[in-house]
Amino acid sequence: MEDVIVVIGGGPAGMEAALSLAGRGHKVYIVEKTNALGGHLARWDRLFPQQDPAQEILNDMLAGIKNADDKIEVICNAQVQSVKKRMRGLEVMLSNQKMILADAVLVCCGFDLFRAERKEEYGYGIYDNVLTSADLEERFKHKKVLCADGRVPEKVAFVHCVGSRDEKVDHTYCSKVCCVTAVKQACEIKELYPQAEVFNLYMDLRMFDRYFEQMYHKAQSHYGVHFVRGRLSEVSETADGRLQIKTEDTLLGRPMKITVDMLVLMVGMQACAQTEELSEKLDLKVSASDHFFETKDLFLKGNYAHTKGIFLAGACTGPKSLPDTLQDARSAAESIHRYLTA
Amino acid sequence: MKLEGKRLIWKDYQKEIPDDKYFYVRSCIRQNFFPASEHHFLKIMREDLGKDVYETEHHTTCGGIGYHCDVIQLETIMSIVARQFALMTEAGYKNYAVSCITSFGLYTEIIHTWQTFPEILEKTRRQLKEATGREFEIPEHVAHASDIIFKLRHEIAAKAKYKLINQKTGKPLKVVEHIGCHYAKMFPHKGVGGAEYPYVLAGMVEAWGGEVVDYPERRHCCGFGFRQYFVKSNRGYSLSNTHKKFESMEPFKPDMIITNCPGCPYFLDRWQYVIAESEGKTYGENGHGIPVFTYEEVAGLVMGYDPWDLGLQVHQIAVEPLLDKMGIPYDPEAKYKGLEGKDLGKPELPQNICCC
Amino acid sequence: MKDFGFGIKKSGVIDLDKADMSLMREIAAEEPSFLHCFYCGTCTATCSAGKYTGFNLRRLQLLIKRGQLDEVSERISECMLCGKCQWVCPKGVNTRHVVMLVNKKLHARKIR
Amino acid sequence: MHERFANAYDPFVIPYMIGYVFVLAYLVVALVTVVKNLPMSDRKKMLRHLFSFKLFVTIKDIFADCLLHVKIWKKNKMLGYMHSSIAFGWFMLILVGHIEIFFFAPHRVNLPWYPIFFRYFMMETETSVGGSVFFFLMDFFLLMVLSGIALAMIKRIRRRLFGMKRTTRLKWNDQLAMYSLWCIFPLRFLAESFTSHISGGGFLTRSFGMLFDWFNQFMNNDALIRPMWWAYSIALMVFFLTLPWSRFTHILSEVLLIYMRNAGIRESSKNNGYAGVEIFSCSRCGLCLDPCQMVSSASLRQMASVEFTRNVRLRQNKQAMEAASYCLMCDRCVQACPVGVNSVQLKLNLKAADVKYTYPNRYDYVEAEANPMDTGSAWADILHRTPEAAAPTKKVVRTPEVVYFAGCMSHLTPKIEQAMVRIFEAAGVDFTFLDKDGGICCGRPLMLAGDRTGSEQLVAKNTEAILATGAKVMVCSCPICYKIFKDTYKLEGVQVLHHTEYILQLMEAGKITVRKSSQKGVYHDPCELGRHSGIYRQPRDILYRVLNLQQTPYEGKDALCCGHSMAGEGMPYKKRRMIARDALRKMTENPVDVLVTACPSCKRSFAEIGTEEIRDIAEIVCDQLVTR
Repeated sequence: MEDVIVVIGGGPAGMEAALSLAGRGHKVYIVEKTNALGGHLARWDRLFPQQDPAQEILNDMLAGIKNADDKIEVICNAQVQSVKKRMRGLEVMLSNQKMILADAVLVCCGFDLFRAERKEEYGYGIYDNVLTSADLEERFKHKKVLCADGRVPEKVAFVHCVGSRDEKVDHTYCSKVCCVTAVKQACEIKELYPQAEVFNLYMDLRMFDRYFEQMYHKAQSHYGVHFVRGRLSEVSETADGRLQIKTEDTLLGRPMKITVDMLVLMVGMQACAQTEELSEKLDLKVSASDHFFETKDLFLKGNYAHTKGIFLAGACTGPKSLPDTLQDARSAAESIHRYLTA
Repeated sequence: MKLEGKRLIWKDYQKEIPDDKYFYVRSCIRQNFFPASEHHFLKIMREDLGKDVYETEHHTTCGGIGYHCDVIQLETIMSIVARQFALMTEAGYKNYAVSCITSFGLYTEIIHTWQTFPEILEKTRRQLKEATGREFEIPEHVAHASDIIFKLRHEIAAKAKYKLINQKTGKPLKVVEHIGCHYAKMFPHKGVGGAEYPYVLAGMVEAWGGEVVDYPERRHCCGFGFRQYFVKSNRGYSLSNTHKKFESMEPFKPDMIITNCPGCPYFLDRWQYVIAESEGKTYGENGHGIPVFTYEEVAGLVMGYDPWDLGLQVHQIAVEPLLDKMGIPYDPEAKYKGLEGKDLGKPELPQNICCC
Repeated sequence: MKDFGFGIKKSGVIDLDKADMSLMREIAAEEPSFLHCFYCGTCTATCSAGKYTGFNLRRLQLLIKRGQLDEVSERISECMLCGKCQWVCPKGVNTRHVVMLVNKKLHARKIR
Repeated sequence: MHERFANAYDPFVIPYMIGYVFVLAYLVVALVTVVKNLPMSDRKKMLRHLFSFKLFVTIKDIFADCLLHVKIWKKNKMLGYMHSSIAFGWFMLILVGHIEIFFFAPHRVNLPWYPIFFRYFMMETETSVGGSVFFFLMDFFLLMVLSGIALAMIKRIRRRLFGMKRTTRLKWNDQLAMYSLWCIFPLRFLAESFTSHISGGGFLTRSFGMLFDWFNQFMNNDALIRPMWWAYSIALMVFFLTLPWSRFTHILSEVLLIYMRNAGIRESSKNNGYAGVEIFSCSRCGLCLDPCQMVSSASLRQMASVEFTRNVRLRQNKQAMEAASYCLMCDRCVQACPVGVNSVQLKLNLKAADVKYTYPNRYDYVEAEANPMDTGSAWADILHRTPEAAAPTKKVVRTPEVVYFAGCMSHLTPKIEQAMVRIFEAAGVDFTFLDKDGGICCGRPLMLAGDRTGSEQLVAKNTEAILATGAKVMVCSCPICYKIFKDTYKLEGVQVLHHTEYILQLMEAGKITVRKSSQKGVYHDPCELGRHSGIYRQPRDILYRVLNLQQTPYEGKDALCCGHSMAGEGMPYKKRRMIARDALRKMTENPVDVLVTACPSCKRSFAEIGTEEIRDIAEIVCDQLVTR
């Protein structure tokens, strides 16, 4: 008899884990709360570090799931209502009244983007030309990044660490992907509008992964992106609808102001809105420091929840890049397989 | 600019403002700088709006100037503040209305300290009792006087004779609002609209027909800064601050400035003269400055009070261009006449800035 | 004009809108490695001149990139061109060439 | 011999005459310009040389270098033959041609075109001995030139036959001049051949003429004779007219260069008239291309000296400046140049001319009058000086024998400094370490970048400090410093030694003893120590005593550059690294245990590349010290 696994969340982690589990002969149900698979990946245009089109990656995964339709069942527009322990396995009740008897549950509920409005002084939602990185990505999809009045932007500033490493919003952690995304998007702006001047306002540049440092180098040397070490303090609109931004050039120890046409806020990751609810229903532990789910440990049990039969993968256990998320998903599948065959 | 965005933020910074029964404390310096402002606050509140506002000649300074100049200890100041509250308690009031934002900030800070550290409150009670024999209650509501005008802005608008509208063009006047540092920057939730996009004055301007100018250095200090002004060798910093603000608002061509604080209108007004005389630069139309008002003065103008009764002749920057725009009649001959037509004498006119 | 005994002070704020970026562009065109600096400060730490004076090549390079040429023109002559900085630079910036170009170009603009 | 035409004239001489007059005028103008751009002392030298015995030496040199190209023969016989056959053959054609006139038509000596078109104007009606000798000689030298030109054509396609990996690429002006030069002699050959049934000819022209005679019977007689002479004349004109803008000016200016050099004129610190002659003397032979490591290792062909001189000549200042700022000034091209153009000095002068700023009291932040004896380090003392300490109460405790100046670069290779200190101590030498806690730069880097006044100011500061030590010997570890200390500093009473020289002295005096290790090593000559300062023997003498020294093809003057000289400030780091990597690879083609050098810069440069062990000679000696 095949084992049954319920995967909560149809983003990259959920899809990749499902594919991996199906490949091992298990029956997988993906429970997705929206009407389609893909998660944040579906909103993205191109992916760091080598500008791969997000859509292609997503399509490959979707095709994989379609090929494995005997093993993977996708249930969209559904959420987990309750999970009860049974003699053998777990009884998962969905919001559409469907009940699944599962041998294991994998939580892949991912992350939410930080709500940039919370940093009032950055003027998101108030000034027309303040965008988030996700908004910009949406515009890149259409190959057109224009100011609110239709002008081509001459000066664009990127603000790193918006909603990350910020005690004032209770996000003391680094979201890992914003630095490299900011560098990627800065280069993409220069590709689109070579005449534009681009400024990246960073606190530390965390170019930790493979090819990242090269991207940074290319941004500096090839694209001439200006890197300013300093955090944005405030934004205001000028008489002609541009944005005056203030920061300190901390490497010079002098305050600095620039008037830009467009300001992009690199919003970080935060635990998804369902975290609390899921933690109650599945008896999961949430970290007090970053509000993401806790795993049993960070090493050999990095995909195990504290409750038996429940596993975790992807950005619901802390910020992860897409490659890391996919690896984590495969590793979760391996953990589940071992658990089921033990 | 998306106004809805600001409204969303304003929603987060609502405070409860009672609309009646206030114990009122005046500012140390406003009576000299803008002598009719507090008078007209009381007059509008009592006579036009029929509110109960109590005032006693026994209240003193709150100690804020000494506090911000680092010359009086906080403990001493707490006793002074406690005495003010004792006066309120004795008069049977629970709502405390403050004319000065520095006082307002200080009261807020001290109440917050007492709430956080009850032992300090007890100590203050003891000290006040020992020193004066008085006892006090912490006010249920501390409102800045502008909070109250904000709360009553629509009532005032309903009774208004004039609007913040350019009578010649029919367009709303462009108004720079300046709330002052001590109003909300320390305790954003104690100010209407918070500190980033404060609404207290903006609400009045909106209600009375004007349009608020959001310019880049809006958040910046007026330049008063206590130590920066009081020590002459630092005064250049004070001036530079003000200069920075005017340079920033200049492209928006504001018709007027409305202010919240005792010091701000003074410095925004007088430093325009200093900038003009030392640098030759003016920011208003035709060599004029940008007229600066307290919110009480604006309320008074809107309500139809005589500009000279509102004390506008003591402003350095001439208010006449604005009166003309709003269509408010005035008697130029009466500008420097005091009570009962007493001649106040005409001031010497500056060289670079047009003051009449 | 009247003297009040005090006046508007020069702002310490770098106003990038008004900054003179031409020197940066010229140097980057002639010495592309000028753009590679990531401000680690190794050059400053090893600097022969920096032992005796406040000469700070990291800072000067950044000042050029922010268009603040006053301090650059005050200090650039202090370099002895010994080349230690070039040896230790992890990004392979041709620091000696940068210094020579700055000297030449500031002279050409009559700043020095 | 008889004249064919009484008027001794034909219109086809006009093109030639145009070129002839043009070249003469050009020569006069060029000579005047050169002399005008010379300092008075050099002008006097030129004049004096004309009346000295050394003139004969000059004539010999001109003959050997300009005509026979002896230096190129030494490099490659094919290449040597190619150059000398054209130059010498052509010279002999002119010479013998003029003698012919003296013999047969002395009254035509004043007609400049007569020797050029002699075979057209003169005919031999009967065979004479003199005639046939001349026919033979003229044909012989013509054949020589033709063979040279044939080789030149082959060289364009197969340059490896001539020992060259690379040759110059020609621009259109050079091409025009070269093709016209190539045309001159075949056309002359054809013209003379076609005319030979009338005028006679030698073994070459007559034989070919007979072939033509046979062919000619089918068509109108002699129709091709005058066109051929026209073509010959036009080719000459084109060559002369393009000469000033082509590389062939070297034919003329090299003569002047040899004359000037033998008159005792040398490169100066400014690019004056002599430099101009040098630049015009570059024949673009391309012999400097292969030795240039920018070209061979870093794909920077456009930076080679041959391109630099061309850019200077064509007043392409930007490109010339760029080449000057890239050049590492290793001197390998200067060694290779058959004409002796000192392109490194030309580049230095160009750089210096581009430095238009000077700063008064630029390095006054360094106080030089401190007493180095107090702490053992002059500059450390300055740093810790208090106003009281600066008072004139300071007293010299001792005067050391030796002052050691490690140099800025050595501070980045502290093992060299340590080794030297240990060697001093082992030898029991009383020394002071002048820049122990960091000193100031020697001034050579500024000089190499063209900032001469800056360099002078540093020289002054250091001179003061060195003299203040009272030491009679100064030892430095860095060849860059050594070069300027030796050449430029005026350190009276102080002997300046590089540590290779000094260590050898210690060894020879028996002050230190070493044992020989079995380590196999090769020695890399640093440019500043080797080619620039001529120190080749001492390091080898040392190394023979301490290790098993191997030979490489890159010894002495053929040594490679490490890529990291203090010149070349404009060269990107990656290119420097390519040069370093290539040099290291070449020198360690036969595996060794250690590569030894004597320069901190070379050491670092190679050490950054790979896994080979790179050490300074002082470190090796230090390791092998036998302590008593």
